[in-house]
Order: sequence, then C-alpha cells, then structure tokens
Amino acid sequence: MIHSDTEKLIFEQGRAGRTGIDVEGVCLIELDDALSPELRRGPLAGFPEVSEPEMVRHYTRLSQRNVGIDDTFYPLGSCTMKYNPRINEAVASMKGFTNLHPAMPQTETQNAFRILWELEQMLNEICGMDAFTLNPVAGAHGELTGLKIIRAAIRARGEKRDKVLIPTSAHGTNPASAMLAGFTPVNIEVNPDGSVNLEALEKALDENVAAMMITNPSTLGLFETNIKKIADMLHAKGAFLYCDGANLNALVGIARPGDMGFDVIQTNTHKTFSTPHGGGGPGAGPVGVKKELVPFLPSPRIEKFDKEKFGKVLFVPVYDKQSIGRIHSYYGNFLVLLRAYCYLRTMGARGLREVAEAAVLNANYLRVSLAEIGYRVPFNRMCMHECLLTDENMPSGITTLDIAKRLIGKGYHPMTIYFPLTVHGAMLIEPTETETKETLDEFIQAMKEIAEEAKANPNLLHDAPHNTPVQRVDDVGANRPLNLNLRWKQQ
Amino acid sequence: MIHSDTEKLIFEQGRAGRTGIDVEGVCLIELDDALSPELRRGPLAGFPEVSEPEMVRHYTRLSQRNVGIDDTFYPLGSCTMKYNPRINEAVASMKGFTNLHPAMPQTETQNAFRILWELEQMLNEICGMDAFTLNPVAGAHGELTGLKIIRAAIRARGEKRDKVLIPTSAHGTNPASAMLAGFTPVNIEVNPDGSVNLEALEKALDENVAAMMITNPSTLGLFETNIKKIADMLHAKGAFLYCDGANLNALVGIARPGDMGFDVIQTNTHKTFSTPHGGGGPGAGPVGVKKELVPFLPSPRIEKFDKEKFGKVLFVPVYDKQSIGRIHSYYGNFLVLLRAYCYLRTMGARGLREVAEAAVLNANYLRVSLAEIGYRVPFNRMCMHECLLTDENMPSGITTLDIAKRLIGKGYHPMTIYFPLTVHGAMLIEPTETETKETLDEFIQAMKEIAEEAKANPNLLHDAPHNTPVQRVDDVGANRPLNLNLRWKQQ
Amino acid sequence: MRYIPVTSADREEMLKKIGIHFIDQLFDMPTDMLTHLSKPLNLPAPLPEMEVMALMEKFAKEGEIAASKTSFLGGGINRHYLPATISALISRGEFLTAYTPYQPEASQGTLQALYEFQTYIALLSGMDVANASLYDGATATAEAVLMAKRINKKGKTVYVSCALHPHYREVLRTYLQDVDIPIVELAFDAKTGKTILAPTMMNDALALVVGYPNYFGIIEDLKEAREVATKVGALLISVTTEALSLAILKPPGEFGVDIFVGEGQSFGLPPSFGGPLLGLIATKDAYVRNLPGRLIGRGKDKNGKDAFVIVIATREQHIKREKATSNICTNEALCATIAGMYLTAYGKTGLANLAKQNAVKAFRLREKLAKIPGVSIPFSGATFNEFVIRTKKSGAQLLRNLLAGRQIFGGINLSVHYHKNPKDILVSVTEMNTDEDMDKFVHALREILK
Amino acid sequence: MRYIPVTSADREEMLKKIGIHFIDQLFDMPTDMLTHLSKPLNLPAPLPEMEVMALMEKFAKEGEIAASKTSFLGGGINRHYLPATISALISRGEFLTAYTPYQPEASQGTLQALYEFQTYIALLSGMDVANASLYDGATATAEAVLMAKRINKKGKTVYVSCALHPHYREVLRTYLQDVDIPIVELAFDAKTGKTILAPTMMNDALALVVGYPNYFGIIEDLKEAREVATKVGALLISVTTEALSLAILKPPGEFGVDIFVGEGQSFGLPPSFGGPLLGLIATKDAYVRNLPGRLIGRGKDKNGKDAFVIVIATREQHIKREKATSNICTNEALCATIAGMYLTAYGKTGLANLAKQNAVKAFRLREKLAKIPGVSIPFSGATFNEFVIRTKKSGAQLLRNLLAGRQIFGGINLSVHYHKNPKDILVSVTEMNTDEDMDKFVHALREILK
Ligand SMILES: Cc1ncc(COP(=O)(O)O)c(C=O)c1O
Ligand SMILES: Cc1ncc(COP(=O)(O)O)c(C=O)c1O
Repeated sequence: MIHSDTEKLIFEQGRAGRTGIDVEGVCLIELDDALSPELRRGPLAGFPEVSEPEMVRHYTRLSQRNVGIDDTFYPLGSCTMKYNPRINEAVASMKGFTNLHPAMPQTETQNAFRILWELEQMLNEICGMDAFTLNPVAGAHGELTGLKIIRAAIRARGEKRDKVLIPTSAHGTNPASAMLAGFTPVNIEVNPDGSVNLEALEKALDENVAAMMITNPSTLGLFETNIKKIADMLHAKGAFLYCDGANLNALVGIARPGDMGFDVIQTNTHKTFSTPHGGGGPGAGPVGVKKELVPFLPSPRIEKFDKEKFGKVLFVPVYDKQSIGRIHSYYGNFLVLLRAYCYLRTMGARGLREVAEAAVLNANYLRVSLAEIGYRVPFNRMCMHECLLTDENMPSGITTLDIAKRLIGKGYHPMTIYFPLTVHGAMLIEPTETETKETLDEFIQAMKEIAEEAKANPNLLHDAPHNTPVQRVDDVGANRPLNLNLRWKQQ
Repeated sequence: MIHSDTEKLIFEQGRAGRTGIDVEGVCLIELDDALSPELRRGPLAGFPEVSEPEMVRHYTRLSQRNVGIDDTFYPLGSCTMKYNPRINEAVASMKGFTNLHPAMPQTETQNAFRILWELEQMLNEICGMDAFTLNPVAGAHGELTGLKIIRAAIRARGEKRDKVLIPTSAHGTNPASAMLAGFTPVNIEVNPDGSVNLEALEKALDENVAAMMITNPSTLGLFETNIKKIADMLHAKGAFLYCDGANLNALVGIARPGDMGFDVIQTNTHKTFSTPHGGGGPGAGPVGVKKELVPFLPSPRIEKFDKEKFGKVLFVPVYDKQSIGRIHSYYGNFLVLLRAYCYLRTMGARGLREVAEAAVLNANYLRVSLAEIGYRVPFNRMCMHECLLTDENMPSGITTLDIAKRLIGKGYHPMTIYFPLTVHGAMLIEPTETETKETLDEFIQAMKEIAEEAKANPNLLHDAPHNTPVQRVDDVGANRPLNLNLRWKQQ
Repeated sequence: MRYIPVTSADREEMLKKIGIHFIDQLFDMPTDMLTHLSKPLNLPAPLPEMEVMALMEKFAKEGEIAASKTSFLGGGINRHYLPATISALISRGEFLTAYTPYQPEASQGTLQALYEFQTYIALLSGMDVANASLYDGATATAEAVLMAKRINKKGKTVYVSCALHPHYREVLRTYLQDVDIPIVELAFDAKTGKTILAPTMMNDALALVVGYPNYFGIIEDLKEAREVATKVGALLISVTTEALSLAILKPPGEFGVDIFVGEGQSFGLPPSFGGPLLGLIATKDAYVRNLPGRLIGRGKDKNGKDAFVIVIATREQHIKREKATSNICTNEALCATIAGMYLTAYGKTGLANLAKQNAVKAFRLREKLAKIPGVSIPFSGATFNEFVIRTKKSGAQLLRNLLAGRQIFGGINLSVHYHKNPKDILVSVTEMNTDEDMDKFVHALREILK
Repeated sequence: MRYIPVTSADREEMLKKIGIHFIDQLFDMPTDMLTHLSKPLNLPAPLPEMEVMALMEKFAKEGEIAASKTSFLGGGINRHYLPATISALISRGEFLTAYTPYQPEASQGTLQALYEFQTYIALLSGMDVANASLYDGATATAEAVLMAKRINKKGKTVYVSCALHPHYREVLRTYLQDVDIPIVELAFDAKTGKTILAPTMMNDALALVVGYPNYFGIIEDLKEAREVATKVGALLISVTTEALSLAILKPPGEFGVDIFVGEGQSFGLPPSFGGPLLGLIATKDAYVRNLPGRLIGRGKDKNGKDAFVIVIATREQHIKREKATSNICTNEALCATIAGMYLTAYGKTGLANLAKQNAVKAFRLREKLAKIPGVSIPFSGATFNEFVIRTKKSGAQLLRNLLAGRQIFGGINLSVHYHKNPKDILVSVTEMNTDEDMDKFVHALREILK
C-alpha cells in the first residue's frame, strides 16, 4: 500500500528512553568486578532507542520498498531467479538444525553430517564429478576454491604453471578469483556469439597454463559447442578445464559437465538449487572435482564409514594432508545446503530434467517473441536458459538502461543489463522454469509497449521509473568523492 | 512496490494440467470399492489449477493491496488496533500447541488446560470478577453468552424477565445479541455525551428488566461517571448489569469493572490483549461473572483439582448441571487465548497499567491537538482511550467519509466513522498505547492538511483516495440487486 | 516496556499539551474507582521475552510428545497436512494485522481473498452463495436453524439427526434454549448408521438437520432427506464436519439442500486443541438476504475498475442492530483466508486426489480391522475417512490399552455421547496416517483383543 | 511438478512459436552430450512435500535432543537469544527473494537496510566505515590482510597472533598460500593468555593481526598492539569473533586499529552448525577504496530525494574484474539485514545491558569454577563472556564425562589446536545460560573431579 514516501533511517527514529527487547540491567559493582571500567566503552552513541512496534513497522515498510520473486517477474540474467520453495524455509528454521553447534561432538550431529554427505553424492551424480566440497559459501568462493585445488594439484605434480585463461565474456568473478588464487588471468577473445575463439586459445595455450575457466552455457546463454575439443586441447597440454557452473540450470538432468571434459565445477545453490538470494546472499558454491583432484579438496570433508567396519554407519569430518586447507570457519553455509538438499529430494531426476527443459523452453519463447516485436537478438540460434537482446534496434538515444528503468515502472524487475561486457547494450533475460506462459506473454506485451513508447515518447523512458519510492537514482552523483556517504553520522 | 494494477481472481489464473502440492492418485478400482461412484461427485469444476509459484505470488500481491498495523497507523476507534507481538505468534505456532487434538485424553493435555486455567485467574483479577469462561470466540459471542447466563440465572430464580436495556449509543452487537438470546432490547436514550440518561433509565426500569448492557468507557470514549448509581438502580430492581468490555484497554490496571458493580463482562482479546485482528478475526471473547452467576457459565469449564486430594495437580474440563450448555465446538479459540496468555505473562500488573495510561494519554493528546486545528470535539472533557470528532466544523459538503478517504490517500488507515450512531458525522479515533508521539504528530499534521485542503480544494477530498489499488469504491452500485456479485462463476 | 513507546519526555510534553500535570488526571472517573494505587493487580511478575519463550517451550513439550504418537482421532477436528506455503503467507502483517475491511480502498487484499473463499465454498458445496465465515461448524448449525426460521415462517420444530456431531447438538440446544424453537432429535438406524426419517411425525417441521457425513462417518442419504423435507415443508440443512469430504462426495447443492453448513478446519487449520475453527455457511440465491455474517461482493470503483467491497451489510448488526440476521461481527476471516490458500495450493486435481487418498486409506484400514477376531463394523452405511468399529471390550478400556502400551490414539470413545453403544470407537484415517501407522494399529488391536 | 507451471498445452504452443517440434531440439549441443535419455540421473526418487517434511523432521530430532542439553559451547559460534520479531520480518518475500540491489529504484528496502547495517558496524567498531558484509569472520580476516597488502606496499610479512581463532588462521593460510605473503605466528603469554608482541622481530611487517577478545576469551591489549604496529610500520587488524563484546569493550577504532574484522553471527543468527555466518569488515575513511565487497551509499534521485545506491562499485569484480579488491559477489546480505534488525530490537540500552549480563554471568561462573578443587583459571587476562579453565583431567575426557552422565556440553577442548595445553577447556557463558545451568555445571565438575 501507499506510504509516506520516505522511510526515515532507524537512527533518525525513536527517542531516548524507549526500549526494545527487554534485558535486565546488572549490578554495577559486580560488573566492575567482571570487567574493569577501563576496558569498557561508554554508551552506544548513535544507537537508536525504539520500541518493538517501531522496529516492526520500520522493517515492514523497508520490505515494501523492495521487489522480489514472490511479488513479480524477475528475469535477471545469469542469476536464475527461480521460485524459492517455502518448505525449504520451513526446514531451515527447524530448531533441530538451527541450534546445532559445530563444536558439538560428532556423535551428536550425525544427521547433519548425513545430509551433507548425501547432498555431495547427489551433486556428484548431477554434475558427473567424483567428489564435491560443500564448504564454499558463494559462487565466487567456489571459484577461488576450485582454482586453489588446481594450484595444489599442479604443485603436487612439481609444476609451476601460473596462467589461467578466461574468455572475455566471463563473469567478473572469474578473473578476480584467478588473481586471488595467485594466478595471472589471461583474456581469451571470444567469437561474437561468445564462444571461445579456438585460434586465440591455441595461441595462448602453453605449458604455463594451469587452467581455463569456461562458463557453459556461456554468459551469452549459448552452449559452448566445442567444449570437448577445448577440453582435449587443454588436457593435451596438462592444463585443467574449470566450469563456472552458474548456468547449470540449463543442463540439470540433461547433460553433465563432468561428461564434457570439465575437471572442476562450482555450482551456485542460490541459482540452480532454489535457495533464496536474500537481497544478495547468503548462497553456497559447492565445488566438484574429478578423481585426480579429490585429495586437494578443502578441509574438512565429510566421510562415511561403513557399518561393516564400525558396527554402525558413521559420518566423520576428515582432514586430508594434501588438502588446500580450510576455506570457511566451519562447514560452509549449512542452512543453505539444507535447503538445496530438500529441493533435490523433492525434485528427483525427472524433476530436474523438467527444470532444464522448461527453463530453456521459456528462454527460447522469449527470444523468438521479443525478436518478433523488433528487439535485436544478436544470435540466431537456440539459446539455453537465457536469451540475449541488445538495444541496437532502438531509436537513437534509447538505451538498455532506459528500457530497464521503464520495466521497473511497469512492475517488473529488469533483466541483467550491460553484461556480458562483450556485447554492446546487452540485456540478458533469464525467465527460469518457474514462470508461467501468461507471465511471459505479459512481459512480452510490456516490452512491446516499451518499444512503442521509445518511438512515440522517448522521455517516458528517460524519466522512468515514475511510480517507485524513489525515481531515477543519480549514481554518478552518489559516487562523487565529496558526496560519498556510507553511513549515518550523529549531528 | 508497484504492480500491474489489478490482481486477477485465482479462478481466472492457472491452466489445465498445472498442479500445486502433489498428492499421488489412487487406484480407481480400489476407490470404487472404498466409495461407490454413485456417491461421488465429478471433477471440482471451477477450481483453479495453479503451480506453487503462482499461488505464492497471488497471495503476496493480495497482501500488498492491504494495510495493517504493521505498516501504518490504524486508529480505528472501538477496535484497539494495538501492536501484535511477534513472540505470541511464535508461541501460537509451536507444534506442541497446534497439534493438540481436543479428543486426546485429558492426561495428555494438562499444560493446555493449565494455561487456560491460569488465564482465567488473570482475567478474574484484571476485571474484578469471580470466574471467566474462555469459550466465546468473539466479543459478540461473549455478549450472547453473558446474556444467556443472565437468562439462566433469572430462570433459576423462577423469574421471567425479558427486557434488556441498551443505550442508543451501544455497538450494534448489543441489541443483536439481546435478540439472539431471546430478550427484547429496549433502547435507552443517552445524553449528548453518550452517558446514560438516568431519567430515561428510571422510566424504563421495571420488574421485567433482566439486565442493562453498558459499554464502559462508552462508545464515545467517555467514562460512564454514574456507573455505580446505575448499578445500584438495576440491582435494586433485581436486574443485572452487563459490561460490554470492548473498551477495556482504557481501564486495565487502573480500575476494575467488577468493582463498579458490573455482574457480567465480555472482553475482546483481539483488542485489549493484543491478539491479531486477522482482517476480521479470529478473536476471543471471554466472559467474566460474579459469584451468583458462576454455576451458569457455559460448559466445559476447566477446573483445578489439588495435589492434596489427587496426588498431583490435575486440570479437568467439567460440565455443570446448571450451565447454559456448550457455546462452541470445543474450548473456544485456544490459539488466540494462548496469545493472550503470553501477553499477560509479558506485561504483568505494572505493564497493564502502563497500557491504560499510555492509551488514554495518546487519545487525549490527539483530542486536544485536533481540536486546536479546528476539528470539532463535541465533549470538552477528558476522554479515555479514544477521542471523538465530528465533521461539523468542515466546509459545507465535506463529510466524515471524505476525510477518511483522504487519510487513506495519505497512507493511513482511517478512524472509525459514523459510529456511534448517536453522534452526527462521528469520527472515533483510537490511537492505542503502542504508537509513538511522532506518529501522532504526523497524523495531526495530515489532519491539518486535510482541513486546509477541505477549504482550498474540496474535490481532492471528494475524489480521494487517489493512489490506492482501487479508487473510491461504489458500494451503492455493488449493492444494487442486479449487480450483486458474491462469487466468481464459470463462464 | 517494549510495546509502549511513551517515554517520560513524551509524557511530559503530552500532558502539557493536554493541560494537566499528572497521569492520574487523565482518568476522568470517580476516584474511588481508581483502584490501581490502593490495590495493584495481583498478577504473575512480567517476564522478558526470552523467559516467556522458555516457559512456553516447556509447556509445549507435553503436546509435542502427545502429537508424536500415532493418531486416529477425528470426530470434527481433522488431521491434515498443512502446506508450508500457508504459514509463510498468512503471517504477512498486511493480512494478520488488518481488521474488518470496512474501508475497501485500503483492504482489497482481505476483500479479494474472502471473495475467493466464498467462491470456493460455493463450488465445493454446490450452493449458490457462501458467506465470509462464521465461528465454527457448531454455531454455524445454530445460525442455519435461526436462518431457516426467518425463511420458513410456518415451521415450528427443528428435527435434528441424533447422528449429528454431539457437540453441535449441544450448541444448538444452547442457542435455541430461549428462542422458542423446539428441537426433536431423530434416531439413527442401528444397522446402517443413517438417520431415520419419518415424515409422518414431522409435520410441524421448520427444518431438518442431518450430517453429511454424520458423526459416525456415514454418508447420509440427502436425496431421501430432501424428499422428506419437501414433503413436510421443512428446509433441509446439511452439516459437514469434515470439509475434505466435499471434494469427493456429491455436493449438498446437487440434492437441493437449502442451507449448507460445515466446519472448514480441514482446509489448512491445525487441530489447535479445537480452535480457532472455521464456520461455513452457504445457501441458495433466493435466501441470500437471510444469511448471517459478512458477504463480500465484486463491484466497481469510481473509474469502473473491479473492486471488492462488503455488501448487503443491511443484514448486519452494525447497521440493523436488533433486526440483524445475526449478532456476528468479528468472525474467522484469517481462517477463511487460510482456507482459500489451502484450496489454491491443492487445486483442482490435488484436492480431489487428497480426498480419494483419504477414502482409500480409511477403507483399507476398515477392511483390515474388520478381519480381526472380536472387531466388527456395526454400521453398513458408506463412509469417507471415518468409520466406527465395535469390539468386545469397552471403548474406554480399549483406548486406554492402545495408548498406554502402544502410544496410539485409537479414536474417539462413542459411549460418552451414545451410552447404548459402549463398545464403539470412531476411527479417523487421513493422509497423515502411513501404512506403518495402520499396520501398527491392526497389530495392536489384534493383540489386545486376543 | 508443483514448482514448474509448464503444461503440455503450454509446451506445444511455445514449441510452435519457437518453430520446433520436440523439446530435445531446444538443446543446441552435440547429441553425445545429451545424456539424459541414455543415462538418466541416479537420484533418490522425488518425494511429495509431506514426506520431505516428515523426513526432515525425523532428521531434526537428533539436533533437538542435542540442543536441549545444557551448553557452554562458544568459540566463535555464539549462543544468543533470537527475538521473535526477526524471523517474522526477514521471511517477508520482498527481502528473502530479492537479489543484489543493482536496480536501486526497485531495491530501496534492501539498500537502506544494508546502509543501516554499515552504520551499526561502524558505530560498534568505532571505525569510520563498514561494508555490507563478507562471508564470515575467517574469510574477512583473510580479506583484511589482502587489503592491508594493497595499502601497505612496503610491508611483507603478516604477523598473526597464535591466540587468534585457529580456524581463522587456517583459512588465512589457505588464502595466502599462493600470494606471496608469509605468515608468522606470534606466541601467547602462558600467564596472561595475551599475544606476545616483540617489535624487534617484526620489522618486515605488513600487518599485525590480533583477536579482540582472542580465542581464549582474553581481551588483548590493543593499545600496545597499536604502538607496536606503528613502530614497525604495520597495519593493525583486530578480529572479533564474539560481536556482542563490541557493545561493552572499548571499540577497536578508539585504539586506532586500521582494519576491524569480525564475525557477526551473534547478531541474530542461530549457530546453524556453523553457517550462514556474517563477515564484518570496517576501516578508516582513508582506506575506503581498498575495502573488499559491497558498499551502499546515500545519494539522491533525480528529484533530489534521498535514495540509497551501491557506490564505489569500481572496486568490485563486475566492473574491475582482475583488478577488483576482491572476487566477492554474492555475500551475506540477508544476514546483514538480520543483524540490523537484531541491533534495532535491542537498541542502545538493551544491547549494552545484554553485553553486561553476559560479562557478569561469565564472571560468576568463572569464580565458582575456580573454587572447585582441581580447577584453575590458567590465564590472568580479563575476559568478556568466554574463559579457559584447566583441570587435572584431559579436556577430552572431562567433556565426555560431562556429556555422558550429565547432558552438558562443557565447552571446547583446546588441545585439538593447542597441543601443549591438553587440559584446557574453553567455556562460553551467555544470557542463554540460566543460574540453574551454571549450578549444574559447577556441581557436575565438582563430582567428576572428586
Ligand atoms: C556466470 C557467473 N559466475 C559466477 C558468479 C558468482 O557467483 P556468486 O555471486 O554466488 O559468488 C555469478 C553471479 O552472478 C555468475 O553469474
Ligand atoms: C463496543 C463494541 N462492542 C462489541 C463489539 C463486538 O466484538 P466482536 O467484533 O469481537 O464480536 C465491538 C467490536 O467492534 C465493539 O466495538
């Protein structure tokens, strides 16, 4: 509903003397004994003093200034904004999971280990890999982990390769992760359709190459047709092939990266496996590897010890000597992994296949329909789970940004814009499998209206959105050094 | 956020073949054995076929077309729209309560009975009564129960009184309940300030009067100063004094209806005791009585049997021979009562007193402030938990309805309007204790703007609200017999 | 206090504005009534949230243990699975913390949800129109009889099946006690478990009330009931305590029932120790103005856009006062919204399949139990998901045995309300009962009766 | 499938529009890769929701039992009460199902919540500016060292307190393994439990990393650390694993710490078997462009109205790629939002009181335990809500005894990471521990050590 159009910062609300959740004070003399005054700080200056009703209203109103998948179509490319099942949320809030402390003796938390172990087996099967670590907590974290594993394997071989090849169309996390892992990222030119340019690869490929990172389907939403050839080329040189599995939704139940020659893959549970995106996280980025790389997986890993030997099945976290070591405080984002587990138990093999089929069907339906109404679809072939448009056919002055902002005004969350960087004015649209044809048709209609408005009334687009809590935000201004305001400060 | 401006009926959504929550089909031959085809219906014609994402989006969007206390000030008079604590919701969703079946043997549900019993004791203390039944599920249900109790008591005396006196300012449920209980309601004129006209009462009071129902504080938000005198007058004639306790929020911890001479009271948990209003229910309407009336309370009641006699404390539902009988399928709205119980355990005596103090403080602050900016406050005395305005000072043509609708446009839920019926153009404003002074000040400011708009731009009010999912609704039109549309029908 | 934002500074400023000095001056009432200073309330000391939570978790333990046992309890409170979507959606503050949608522009969400609920109930019951909820099935039955009285001015006595839920009959008795509508209870047939309809005895009938299915789980013959009611000039009221049965049985409307009432708890409400529940009522178009309670209509806003709004409020107490069709005001709106969500979540095929599964499971268990020596099925009438078994032991004893050693709630002891049938137990089977549950029950019963 | 709305009719219509006949034609890839037909995945059969729920409830039982035991476990995962408001608010779909707020006009809720979070962390840590979250305390520590390297081009080696959380040191080792930043661990003083700072040995220092409090619960001397760091030209990084301590201890910023990092799990996240957690990082204004991760700024919309928006994204991978300050993209935004809610729910006095209560409770238990024959407090340094006890038994044995007979999780066995201290146990006391819990612990320990 309609609210006064700004919601004050919580620091500008409340009044001295108001209290939220009640905590009894302590005896000051005892406190001085417990913790000497010279170690203690003064009052929490700047902290708000609000009652519980104020707190609830504040966050309710903030939420109302947001959109999510729950309330609208959110075709953010490369992000797989699929429906987040509520049973997974219910399970992830069960006290028997949330209250597990990682320092409890292993005998007390066998079921938690079992769930992790079973999830690993399922991911192995889905991706065609030999083992998974569940510890990385995001896709990029998984990339780093995967590259560290490759580095360890190369080190174990006694080699010293320090280049990682990355197509220019790759997601920014790829080169950033390569740097973080101590590699030198080398850009590999792509063909206009985003596929790896084999000649460029040929040229760059030498004994110093540790690995190549490939997103498949690519960030342009197209399958990398030459993937096996690329794998062979790399393997022939003793390099590894890394799969950025952010786009796995196009493949689940249909094809397996492991079968294509990939040696390492990171998956994004918050994309493929329906865990919520939470306004930017938490996620999870399990990493799968082929046999050769298993010893280097991060610690701890969960192993299953069999009945025969131990009288009963036992799940135990183990620490391998060759492991790259720990990459997270504990076992990764357990509650996120728990949701992914529920999802896979719900879907089964057939359900996953339906996911990929419907995701790709929806994307191609949009591709053809949007091309029909005049948007430029640069590649005239089947796309995978997402389709790419550009603003090239738009009247001059109308940009991808205008289209995105106008979509907001029409009640949608826009697609991903200006990514991949290799395509000028890119609009990457990923509908996912959980949207109805009716929704797609309405969206096509909205895009059609926008195309018409672009001609008839371009300012409507430049000014968009109009009916949001705030209108077009001036991010250039916000970034000017003198304007930079990263926190509230007490006056 | 902003959405396409209508949300289709669920019956207009979906498509044949979509499924929601999955249930396996059955073997038809076995089904025929289990239930003969001639007893069975055909398919559920008209039922929607939607997937889970569609269902979630539909109800999310519907919710976004509503306002509640959580998102805005909701000063609906006579309704005590106070903050609904979330801990109470958490408790009311504990499986150990929600999964209790009322047919479980009593030994298995002792804690549920204990909670009900303890709640009864607390209500006795708060209201100054001797016993309570928790079985009524709403205020009006409580009224009916209270009147039935009075009837039973009168019957037990061997008398046959059939009149119930009701001030004209009473809530509509009072005369309706009196009718339902088999009484003849008799209107008693009130003074302009809503207080009972003692002469009118004197005149109406005879041996045929079973009871008088009084709302105290009255529906005009004023304390019935003569209450003890009225009680004496009634008692002298052998009649009972019934308290409509809907306005108890003004009194908790400050004064007790039982001490004022009331023989029966119904309370509204969804008002005074913070249980949520749920878009119109469920509530609970516990009824308290003085000793003389205890035997007539509805069945079952929860009794505590003591350790001494039974080895351990035992709570048992009992059925009194003189009881008016059952008024609800089981024990009333248990989960609502549970919330009220948590609230009382949270507040304690001092907290309740603060409730009344703050509720009355807020109401008087609004009364004085709104009078200052030109609204007519018909009674120049302290009000209780709510204050009453009228539209008399408004420019001609501007009505209470216009003001209410304009408030909606300004992001508020309006006050109660045109109630009580005895005051022309009434606006009954109940801020409750859980609102901040800042909110009240903003509301006063909004009312001030409205008063100015009423002069400068009356159409702004007539047309209001402007920014809601639907604008001024034509309820006259909707009620025309030919338009009457009470359900969706398949075309 | 965390729920009350008034600080002492606020208080000072506000008192000043009001023109007084002390809080007590606010209370414009005889001072002898201001008992808070002399006699502060004697209540348990306030607890911080953490302690309330701990206390309530402790209290809830008992119920968790009880609820973890194998259960065949039904009898008007039905055990069904609650889809996880519902609690996520219904807890949204915009639904939870709103009140009666008197202001349609600010309440389209509640209004549309209730309009959809009315539609669902009309579709399920086969009636023309349903209201937006009553308190529960029992009070809905009483309201239906009062409604029948408004319609059928000639009729006098209400004839109520003795096989109707005993609590419903008790509530009906309470409601009718002082309003001059005599109740006559109709016996049931000891062989079939169906109500005995004897039109010759019923010529002063105002209305005829039968369960569908009745308390024994038996599917009453509404065709016959309709014929008899018509013959004696009575309105026919059917009462459904297990709303899921509507998804599989011929709808009451198909038989020409005049008023359908029921308990909607099966649609998304947990057993909740018996409340909140959800009273259903539906009727023919002709009787719509006699309906008690709230009705939501689909109309237009000033721009001609579809809008939902409360209609024919001229039946309601806040307009018609003593002439209203009922005194109901606060009803079970949130429960009705939940029911709408539940029915949407299951949808056309899901709900039908669920009902079928219930019927088949109950049938299987009934067959298995019937084979146990010492167990018989006393009534031959068809059933949905509840049925009566008769054993050689007293019902009370048998249930104690099942619970004590085997952690099974075997059903409801019918002898509490039907003294002549001391060995009868009402067994309910839903989708919540696994095959193992049923085998356990069969096994236990076989042992106990050995 | 209930999550996939595509019906066969939908499929036909869409295939037609696309201009193909079969679903498989969609998959524009070498057919030998389409393994779904030849080798369908071997996964457990799909379960209906009701069965998933039943399965997970069964799995959760074990954890419920464990969690119902008396616990003194801490060590970086802290047990605190979660206000009931939080789960109600954070589960709102608008927060839960949104993603990175790249489109500010559609994301003001997430953006403002994160801006408030940044402010809270800045206020608590006493630093100028905080980011919008990192993965966890351990990776935040590693990111801080990498950040220090960007700032302090001259320094070479990072000196890390051996009393820093062992897992954090392990993660740091993993992160730094291939990036040419040697790690030297600094020993701790066996008497005080504080890190031994020997500036003479540290002249190649890039940064100095100490816990505050450290893993033994000891409050390190940040004043001294600052002096030493300044002397050797190193940046000072302080690491707080129990964020609640910030509400009572002098803030790191007051000591001139350059980079504050920490674990924010205490602010509204349950232990969750160790994740999701909440990495905190804050620094001085001068270093803001070296921060890893997301930053939300307060700017204006085109009408000059306040608006929140992601700023200095030029540090981030999606703009700067290999030159980014970090590879982080998806972070812990929802956890940061929760932390904001938690800090708001407690507020200025509530949070301070909570921290005080923790300190006092821990102090009381420490005093009581110290009196038990056979128990000593090995470190003299001041503590907040965690402390080490040393007994005459091996830590492992003692913890086993406490758990087996008495259902107590007595703490963390330090010998796993500190082999030289095989009899040390790390005990954590929070508001969740009642006086009875503590008495039970004291009593049990007395008995075991008898
Ligand atoms: C193609 C691709 N790779 C990697 C990532 C990084 O994943 P995360 O955000 O989970 O770190 C993303 C995220 O959007 C992505 O789209
Ligand atoms: C004064 C008064 N009395 C009685 C009632 C009826 O209570 P309920 O709606 O709970 O039936 C109300 C409800 O608004 C009321 O305001």
